[in-house]
Amino acid sequence: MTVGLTHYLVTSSLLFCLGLFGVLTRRNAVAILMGIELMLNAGNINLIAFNRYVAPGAVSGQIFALVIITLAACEAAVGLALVMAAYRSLETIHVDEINLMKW
Amino acid sequence: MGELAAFVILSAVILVPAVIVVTSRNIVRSALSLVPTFLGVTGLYVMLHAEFVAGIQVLIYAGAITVLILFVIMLTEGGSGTMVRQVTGQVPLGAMAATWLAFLILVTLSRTQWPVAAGPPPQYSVQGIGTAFLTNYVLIFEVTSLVLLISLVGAIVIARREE
Amino acid sequence: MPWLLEILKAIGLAVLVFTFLAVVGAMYGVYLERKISGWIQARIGPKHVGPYGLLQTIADTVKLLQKEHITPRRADAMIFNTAPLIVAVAALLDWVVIPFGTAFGRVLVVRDLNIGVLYFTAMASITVIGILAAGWSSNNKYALLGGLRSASQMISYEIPLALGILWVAMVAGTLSTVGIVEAQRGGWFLFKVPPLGLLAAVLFLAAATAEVNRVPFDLPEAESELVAGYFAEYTGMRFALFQLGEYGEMFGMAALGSVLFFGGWLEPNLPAWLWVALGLAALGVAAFIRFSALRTVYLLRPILSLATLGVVLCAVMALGVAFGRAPVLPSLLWFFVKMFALVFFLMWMRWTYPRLRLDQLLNLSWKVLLPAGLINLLLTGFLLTVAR
Amino acid sequence: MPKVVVDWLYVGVFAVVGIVLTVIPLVVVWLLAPRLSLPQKQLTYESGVIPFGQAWAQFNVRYYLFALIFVVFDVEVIYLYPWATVFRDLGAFAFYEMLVFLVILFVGLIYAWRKGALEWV
Repeated sequence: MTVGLTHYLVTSSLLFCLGLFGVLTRRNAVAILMGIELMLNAGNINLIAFNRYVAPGAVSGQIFALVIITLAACEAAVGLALVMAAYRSLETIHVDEINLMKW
Repeated sequence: MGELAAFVILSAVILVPAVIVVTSRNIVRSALSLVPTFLGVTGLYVMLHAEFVAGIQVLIYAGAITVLILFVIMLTEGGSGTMVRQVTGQVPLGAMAATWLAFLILVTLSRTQWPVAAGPPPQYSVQGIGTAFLTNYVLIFEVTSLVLLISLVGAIVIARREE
Repeated sequence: MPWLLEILKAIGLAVLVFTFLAVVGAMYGVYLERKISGWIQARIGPKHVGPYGLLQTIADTVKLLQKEHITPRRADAMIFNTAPLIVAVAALLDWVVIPFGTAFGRVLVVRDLNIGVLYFTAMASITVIGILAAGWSSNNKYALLGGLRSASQMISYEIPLALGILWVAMVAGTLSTVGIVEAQRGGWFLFKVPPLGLLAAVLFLAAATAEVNRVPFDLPEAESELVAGYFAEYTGMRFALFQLGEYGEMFGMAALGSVLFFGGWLEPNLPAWLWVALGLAALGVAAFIRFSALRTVYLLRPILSLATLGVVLCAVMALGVAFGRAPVLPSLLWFFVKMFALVFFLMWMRWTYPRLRLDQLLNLSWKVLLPAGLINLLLTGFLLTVAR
Repeated sequence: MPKVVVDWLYVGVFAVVGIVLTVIPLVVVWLLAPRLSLPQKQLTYESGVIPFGQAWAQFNVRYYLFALIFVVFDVEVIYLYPWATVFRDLGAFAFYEMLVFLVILFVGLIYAWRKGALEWV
């Protein structure tokens, strides 16, 4: 039995769901960002796997993966800057305690 | 046979630490568990012959993003973060949603016939990616630098406020 | 089963490279460091264990094997134990792409990866995680401060390092380390597109020194203020693993430097008269130091020994070239000569420059090296495409 | 097997063998070395003063700023690698593309510089 496209898709979907679980259940803002990184990684596996199996002649999937890695880095930078700002003004980074806008 | 074994090992290297990432009570352990996950994904990229992306994955994810996350943990919660509750009250809901989504995706996967191309495995090179970036995808290439600029400016503005 | 055979081969090579790192890199690296420090400070250095103290560091290793491991109270034991492994293994992985020379018509390199130099920087960047993990898990204020400092220093200098390497990749047109060495058959990259090659080499060397946390960029360890920084709490063999990682990384950087700018294993292709001239120059330097009042300046002792070695080397090369026997010396020897010259340079710097302050260090990286590296790349790009 | 896979198989094996070989001396130590746990021994080293409070003190936000700028420029560097290998074949056009790319990032660097994000005070 050889490894095919479906194998990669199964692994990536499991990774995606784990990331989703992390995003939905964590109360630490940094941990939520970690969950998002897992989900982005899962998406990248899909892109590269489709590139390899569906359109092996092109490099589009890899280009998109590189762009997503770039966006993930930007997202982490800005997101963590927000976490730092929240921590400095509210002294907490737990999302269930940040409720200034709630009433 | 060897390929399947490698795939199973790499999937385990990805998924087991990923479970620790989303469940560990210790936030630093969660963050450090990201590293094996990212390295396992690197392995999958290699199995898919995307060597350049694999190198970038190690450089950016393992070498830069994890470091950034660790920095923020150490600057905010540090040691105290290991003692407090790390999950909200949404655990059952989140578990249900994630399981349901996984189920949905797996069912879809089992029913879909992908248009898999035949032929020998491709050989990708850095040169190919460079050429693609500088010709067909030149707009993406230039816009990326704008995105980087904007996120740099934005992050500096946010992080430096009230100093 | 071709893959089983490859795995067996890989295991053999891994054991070989690890032994090389542990013996040449860590044990004799430390010996060399102590000996050279001794010379420069008008001491003799290790001399009691074995002839010329050659067995000193082996004795040290045996001693370290019997030392108790102490895990501090309330430290995170799991991370505390894993951190030295990360640093040591990252240093070992660097060596996969270093070409040692040629023998029997093939290049002596573990694997010639297509993305060689990118791979090297990627593996070097993993060290930062090990350092942060060590600093955090020790539950020690010095260790955490040292870890954070070290990490911010290493990440600051990763970019100039990459820019120096990229310059070489531009000129060579490839990322493979073997390809880069082969592209230097016409001359070292140090002298390509003068003076930009020199600038790239300076960028690389400065950044590499900072990456391996050596003086003048040794703030993370700073024995005198942070009591060795992130590994303050590590004892016995765990400490030795950090040392192994550090020296492995240092030798790796020196090896990469020789590959990138000094032609790797290639023999310099110079005419006989130039070898004679170089030999005479070295002889002149050696004689001047030996027979003038300068002989009492111990800082110059290493130069004296280097010049003497240079005279011998140049004499052999001049004779060989004159009798038309090029390549005269085995490629492996050239690689080691260049690598050890760079290692020696790093050790010499340690006793020549004072430690930088943190703000000076970061200014140097972000305000000098980074713009200089980017402008260097653009200028080279301009010269090689538009201006041609 | 394709070259890429074999290359990285070696990398993987190196990582595993490296871990095994670094664990071996630790096992030897575990067998040879004495183990005597005293509370004083487990104190962290703070120049002889008995440690107080938590090690996890508050650190300067500047550490984060440098990490942030690092991530952005590290990402920029990944686009330089493919460019560096092909710019000669593509000629002047590729050079101008990279010029635009780098000038935009230079603006970011100058912004960070002017805003004092590169100062360590």
